[in-house]
Amino acid sequence: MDTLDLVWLIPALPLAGFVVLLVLGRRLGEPAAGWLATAACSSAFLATVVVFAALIGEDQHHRSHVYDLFTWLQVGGFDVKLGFLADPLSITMALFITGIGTLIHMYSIGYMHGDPKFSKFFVYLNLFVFSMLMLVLGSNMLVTFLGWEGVGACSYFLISFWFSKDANASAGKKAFITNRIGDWGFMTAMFLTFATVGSLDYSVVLERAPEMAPVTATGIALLLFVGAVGKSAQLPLFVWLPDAMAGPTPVSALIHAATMVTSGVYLMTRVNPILAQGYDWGPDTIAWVGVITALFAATIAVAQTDIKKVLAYSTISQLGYMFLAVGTGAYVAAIFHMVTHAFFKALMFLGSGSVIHGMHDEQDMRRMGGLRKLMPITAGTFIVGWLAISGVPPFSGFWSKDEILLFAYDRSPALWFVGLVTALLTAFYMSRQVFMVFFGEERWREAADAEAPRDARRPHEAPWVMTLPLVVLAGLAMVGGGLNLPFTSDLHFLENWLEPVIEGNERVIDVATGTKVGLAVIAILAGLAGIALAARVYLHKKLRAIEPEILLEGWRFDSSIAVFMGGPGQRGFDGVAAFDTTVIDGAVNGVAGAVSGGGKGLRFLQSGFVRSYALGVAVGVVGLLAYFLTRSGI
Amino acid sequence: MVGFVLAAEAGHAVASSPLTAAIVVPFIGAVVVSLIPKGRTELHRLVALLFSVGSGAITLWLLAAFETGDAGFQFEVNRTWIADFGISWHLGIDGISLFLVVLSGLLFPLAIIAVTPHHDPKPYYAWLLVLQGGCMGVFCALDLFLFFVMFEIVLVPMYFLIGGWGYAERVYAALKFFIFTMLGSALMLVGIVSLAFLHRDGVAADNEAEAAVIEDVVLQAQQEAAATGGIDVDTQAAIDQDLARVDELRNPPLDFDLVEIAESQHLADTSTSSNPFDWSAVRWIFLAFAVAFAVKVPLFPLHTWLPDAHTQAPTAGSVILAGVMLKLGTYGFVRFGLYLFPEASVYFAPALVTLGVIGIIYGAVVATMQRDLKRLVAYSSVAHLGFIVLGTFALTTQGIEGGVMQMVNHGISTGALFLLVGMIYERRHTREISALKGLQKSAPVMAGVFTLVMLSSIGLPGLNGFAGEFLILIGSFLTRRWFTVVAAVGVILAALYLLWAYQRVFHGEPDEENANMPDMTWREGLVMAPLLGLIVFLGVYPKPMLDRIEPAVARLVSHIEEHSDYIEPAVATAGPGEPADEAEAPEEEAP
Amino acid sequence: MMLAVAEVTPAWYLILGSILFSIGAVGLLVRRNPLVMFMCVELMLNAVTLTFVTFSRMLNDVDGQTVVVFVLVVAAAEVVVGLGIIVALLRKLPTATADDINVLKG
Amino acid sequence: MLLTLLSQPIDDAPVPVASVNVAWSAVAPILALVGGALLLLAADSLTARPLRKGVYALWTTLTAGVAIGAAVPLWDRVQDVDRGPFSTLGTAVGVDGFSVFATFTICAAVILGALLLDDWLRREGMEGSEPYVLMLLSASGGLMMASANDLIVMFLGLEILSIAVYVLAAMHLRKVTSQEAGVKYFVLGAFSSAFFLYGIALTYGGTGTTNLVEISSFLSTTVLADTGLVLAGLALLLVGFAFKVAAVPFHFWTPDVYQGAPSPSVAWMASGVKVAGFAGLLRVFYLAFGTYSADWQPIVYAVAAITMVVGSVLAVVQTDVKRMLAYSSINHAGFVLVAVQAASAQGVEAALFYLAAYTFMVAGSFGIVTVVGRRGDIGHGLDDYRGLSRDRPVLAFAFALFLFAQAGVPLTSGFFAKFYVITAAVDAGSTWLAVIAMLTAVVAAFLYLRIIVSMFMSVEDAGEPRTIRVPFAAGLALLVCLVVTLGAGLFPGTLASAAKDATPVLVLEPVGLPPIDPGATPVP
Repeated sequence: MDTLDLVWLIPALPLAGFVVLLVLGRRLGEPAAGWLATAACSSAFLATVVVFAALIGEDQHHRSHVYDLFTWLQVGGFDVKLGFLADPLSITMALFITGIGTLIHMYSIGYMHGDPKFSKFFVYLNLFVFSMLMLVLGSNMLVTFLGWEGVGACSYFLISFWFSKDANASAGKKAFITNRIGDWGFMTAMFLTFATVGSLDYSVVLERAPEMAPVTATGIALLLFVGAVGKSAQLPLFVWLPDAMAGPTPVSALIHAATMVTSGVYLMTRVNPILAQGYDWGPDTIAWVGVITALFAATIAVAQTDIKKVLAYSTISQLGYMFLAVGTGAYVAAIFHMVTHAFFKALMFLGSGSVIHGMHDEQDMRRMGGLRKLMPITAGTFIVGWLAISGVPPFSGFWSKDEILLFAYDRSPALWFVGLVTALLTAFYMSRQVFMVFFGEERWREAADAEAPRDARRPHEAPWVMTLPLVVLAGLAMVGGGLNLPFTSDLHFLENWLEPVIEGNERVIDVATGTKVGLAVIAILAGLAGIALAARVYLHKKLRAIEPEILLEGWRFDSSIAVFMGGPGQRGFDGVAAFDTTVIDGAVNGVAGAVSGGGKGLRFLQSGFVRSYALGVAVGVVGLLAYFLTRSGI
Repeated sequence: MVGFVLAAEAGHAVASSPLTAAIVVPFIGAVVVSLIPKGRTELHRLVALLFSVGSGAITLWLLAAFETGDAGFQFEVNRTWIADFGISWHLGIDGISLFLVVLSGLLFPLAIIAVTPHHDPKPYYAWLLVLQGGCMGVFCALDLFLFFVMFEIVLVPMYFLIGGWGYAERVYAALKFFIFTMLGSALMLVGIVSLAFLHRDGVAADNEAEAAVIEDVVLQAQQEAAATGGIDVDTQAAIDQDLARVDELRNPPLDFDLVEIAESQHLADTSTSSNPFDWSAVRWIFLAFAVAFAVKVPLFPLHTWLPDAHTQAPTAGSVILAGVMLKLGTYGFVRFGLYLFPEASVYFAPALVTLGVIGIIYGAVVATMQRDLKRLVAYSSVAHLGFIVLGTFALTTQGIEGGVMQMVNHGISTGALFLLVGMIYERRHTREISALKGLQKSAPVMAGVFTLVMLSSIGLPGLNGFAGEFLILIGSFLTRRWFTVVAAVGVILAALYLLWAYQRVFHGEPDEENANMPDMTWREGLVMAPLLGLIVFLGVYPKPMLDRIEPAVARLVSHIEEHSDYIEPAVATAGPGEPADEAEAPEEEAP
Repeated sequence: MMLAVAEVTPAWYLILGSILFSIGAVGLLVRRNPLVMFMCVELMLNAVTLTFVTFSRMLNDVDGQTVVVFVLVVAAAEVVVGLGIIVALLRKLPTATADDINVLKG
Repeated sequence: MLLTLLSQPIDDAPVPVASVNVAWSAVAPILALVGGALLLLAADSLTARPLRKGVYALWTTLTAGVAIGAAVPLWDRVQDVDRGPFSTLGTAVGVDGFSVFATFTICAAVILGALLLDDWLRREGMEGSEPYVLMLLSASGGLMMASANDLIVMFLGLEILSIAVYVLAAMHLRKVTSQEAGVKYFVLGAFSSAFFLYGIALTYGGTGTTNLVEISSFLSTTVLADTGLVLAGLALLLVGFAFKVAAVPFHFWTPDVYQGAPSPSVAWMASGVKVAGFAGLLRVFYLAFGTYSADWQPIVYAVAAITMVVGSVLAVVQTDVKRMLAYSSINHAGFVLVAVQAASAQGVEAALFYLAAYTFMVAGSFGIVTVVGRRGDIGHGLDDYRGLSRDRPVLAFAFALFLFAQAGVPLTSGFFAKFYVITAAVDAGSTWLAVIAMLTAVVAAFLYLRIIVSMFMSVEDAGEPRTIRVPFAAGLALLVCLVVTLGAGLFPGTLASAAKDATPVLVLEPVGLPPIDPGATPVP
């Protein structure tokens, strides 16, 4: 029995947790249910570690192991197993999903304290982890799709977790449907793949990718990208993510920052051979969509006032970076950034969560400020995250972002420049957030005093179950860059590790070391510039803040879609419905009416006058005679 | 006297075959129920359940005893019914019909347990049992005449169920349902008869050679006789015998046996003219059949009876209507379309696929706009069955098999949906979506169940709905690329209308009469349990089901290939194959 | 001369018969009085008997003439029953014409 | 044509007189009916007080039973390979499967009609022998038509049948509508039979005979230079039959008469009379003029189509149940005509099956109407059936079954009848007529469903429950109809093969027969 076969255990454990909680959840109650879920997730983490170890044990080029559980769908030539693929990429994903997952589970125990649906929350959470693991560990596109839709459903449940508020319910629905649009691409991609290579197993598909016609390859790649755009909230399908903040903050951290939204990046990395086989404009499209999304979201983040909305847009923007990386063939960089981003973004979401928690569910940054004294741990860890995302060395964010910009530059300076501007903006709006929340005068006081006695409303630090994860994540965010240091090739741990998955398709860049350093420096300067600017505006109030409405409303992108759907869209639908009742149903009833109408029309012949009846007979006689006599030729 | 004959016949038939039993038992049950004196409600219910479950148990036994690898018909029974017309009580099931039979065997008892009629339980249960027998009969019949009888007889009980126990607009709905469907099948009867004659002539043509030979022999014999002068008795006898043989060769008897006609295929298309409407008789006959089935399915634009019938029917009626009776159409398309008319099916496939795809989008769009929860579910059926038609006439193994599977899935999930809507109606006495709000708070369990069923209907992977839908799509993509791409949009729309409805009904803050709506009772839970179990099981592990369906479907596809110019696109196994390109060829033939 | 032309062939009888028949038929259509209408029917029957006789003469076949007897009997029977019915009605509506009896219609 | 006649001189030739020999057994059923009728009449008029209740009906039933009993050996004989069909009374009467089958059906109709009459007459206070006598006599006329081998016999049968039925229609003396029905039926009937008679005359002129046997042999042997006379005769013969079977445009009397006439009489009209009419039609057209089928088939095709359409479409807009059923009977007549126009043995079989099945359906339907109707033979409106399922569920169910049978719903005799007809039509190549037929069947179904709706689905807006008494005799009749309708629906094989054996045949040379006893030596 190969230890790698244990891979099936990784998703199985959260699933077991899900089932148990579904049945016993209510009885277990708080906090037992939470701890059980956490246990399930952490055990999955351990299982992953075991597999990871086993995988390292393998020789570099045999680090890919498929374990089929059973045949799922098998019809004629179409054969899909419910199988798992353990290779560097999937295990990397599994590691940080289960790892961060565990932390967030733990955090949630504190955060969801006192919620009537406490246990239900963990039911969903475990189900999500399971689905997410299916997504990354699936040995074929269909199992990935199973997870893909599963996480979608879970995010739907969790976003509309507090369903009695209509806004939350709508947000959940919006997320699911928008994702579905992407899934259409994913499904179509699968059809095309099957029609082309006759299988959906990654082993076969990626094997045969080089034999595909470029047009087909591009088609598949872009269709998959449509799916990724939906899941990873890129232009134009990003609209659901900001609303998704309606869910409990741990959910935002786990699903809408660390894991689910990155699955698009994972997918594109997974199928990198297909991208490579396609025309060049395929990846370029991806890169440009990514970088434009990054810039676009960053600009919006600048004006947000909701502490979570800022992070949401920043997530979108960072995801844009990852797609920029994918598009420029920097797969390692993409994964690298994904991981580091998972660290610091999860960290900041949880931090914001603890702030909201401490502020008694206040999310408006304008009512915060100076919180660092009241919640030091939160503040401290949050600041680490801030520096990381702002690309300040040596924090993790710097390394990954720098590598992406490097590849972008090599592909085209234009890409690089947009990315750079985005970096500057990122630093700016994150600093803005930090200053508004943790520094400056304590704007929360007047609000608090107005409402309630001092102590009751006084912001307070979160319990240890919440702070511990913060600390751990802060640590990771700090050193995460160590995964892949650019200095010498043997420090490229991640790159070497991922080698077998992306070999040959990773872009080889020839940029002089000098240039590299130069670019790095420029990036750092941009980051610092952003911070400095923010400091002048929000800390020292030297400059007036520029926060135009249109940015606050996200370029009115979302609202205009809503307007369209509510207006022409709905009218169109109504039109069809009306067509059904009037035209089609009308036609049916019309026929019926015609028949009875004909009947009424004929009634006058039945006049009741015997002589007219006789006339009828006579007419009949004449008719028959006429017919027969014509037959006889007279 | 006839009564005795009937009883004797029934007894013998039941004893002779499980299929006959599965069909006849409910009918007997109906008689028994109607003999129980009025007023003994519980007894009626019990007896009805007994017989319904009895028949259901038989179907389960069939499932167990079914020979998995066997592509042919099993449990066959073939007894002459009306000798002069070559009509026989010919039953048999293969992988295609097996699960539909089982589905009927499952849904009817559930419907009886789940719902108690508000008045006149006696006729209610009697009609329900008649309906069960009829549905079983349709899926088992292998004789065209018998099939038509069953196909038609189910209208009566359903008509009474809708008209007698339905809601406000029930009479209109019942009339519309009956007339609409009868209109559809009226032409099919003519089609069936013409088909029988076509087949007879074909057989005669086949026999002609043999007849001619015998005739020559006779002629020679007579000449010799003439030469020798005088015919001795036994030569004469021999000659007479031969002549008789010639006669029966030239005028073979009528025959309505499905397998006979379908396998011998004396229906070759002879139309060569360029005029698109100058079709051979076979194509016209196929159209006659197709109309009947299209009405039942229902296929756009023949669907308008469905929303009314579904909405006005009592819960059990809707469940059966959606769960079983709509399948009469799709099943008919597979068994009496593809199998009986391979050539015509291939010829008309583009048209039917188009209608199917229109139905998918159209049904979804209209469903989105409904204000009545039941009506919404009804229109969703239009969309779902569009998928089945698409898969069926994609003519690929995956497509057809997915279609067959989806028939069962739709039966389960839509049946469950109607049950749930019925439960809500029982509590709130309204189906108006606008009148419902925040039910998830007052009835969390029901909400959970509804969610699962909804997700299965949306086609979430891991639930039964997805398995069938995906097979259909991936199968139809091989031959009908662009149709499939459009059809896949239906998947988005499904999420749209169902989630929206769910939000409006279950989410939000409930107002007072919604706030204290009681949650599911144990009995209701018990009814839902098997359905939920199947939803998950078939989604995760459909293999046992697919294994049983596969041989029959494979055989069907090769049957089509054998009798038409259609060739199933080979699934690519190596290299940059673009199979879909040549597979699209049939699409050009569109009339 | 003219007389020679005027030799009476069976056809004359046939034509006469058809004319009488037509008169009867038209009469039934145009007259309102039930009794008169009924008499028209009788006229038609008698026209037919004439035709029969003529044919039997032409064909040298006695059957045609035997028919006449039957027809007469039938006509008599019809008279009895018909008068009975009509009278019964007239007793209810004394001044009724055929056009007054149209309760049943549509 | 006239010219040829003009040139024909008149000469006196000796007229051959055929020696008539009679096989009494052949006409036994007719004699039985007539005798029974006369005896009943005599008994009733000789006894001072009216006979005890039920005796009339019983007697009538017995008489019809005797007629059937007399017909059974005939059936055996004509089915016997060695002996087979024959004709007697100088080939004036033909006995073949066809005539015997018709005899059975008509006598059955008599029994049903009698059973329905019994209580109805008492309810209307008209107890007496006359209706029964009339029914028996008209039945005897029907039998004559069914077995006539001579147009004159056919005419006599037609008249005997009709005249009696006129009276049956006008029988309800207190009801002016009944009178009206009688007058209309009588005037129009007499009118059309005059045409019929003229048709006979022309045929006689054209073929030189009124004997069907000789007509067919004449037509098949001689090629007429000028078919005008024959075809004109054919046309007028068709008029006579079309009137009796209520084919458009000779149908106008039907709705009025059916609505006005006493319900039991209507039951008889719709069943027995129709059967007789079609029997005559088939005999004349299929046997005598079979060789001219190319000439009459198209017009029958057209008439059938129009009849079905008019019948169904006009039925939909009615509100009086009797009137609805009247129009539906027109639609059914159309269906039988579809079988007739097939001009094939299968067509005849189909027609016979349809007629047999229809007899029981329609007798049953009007039986229900009789029972549900109130004193004074009123209360036949659609609304009067509201809530019948609540007041008399079994009655309502029975009516529903008869109606579904007429609609052609499977597992009832009506379905197989339609199927049989469709088969015949398609085999004869008139597929489109079959399609029309089925479509009109659907339209007609709407009307049956309307009745069912008011019986089953408008209980709440029905008035307070009313008690409907189902008298024993009527109940018995309904039961019989129910059993036959269902039985022939579930197992149509028996009736179908009987119809198959009942194809009419012509036997040219008359035979005198020894009284039939089983095991008698075949006649050379």
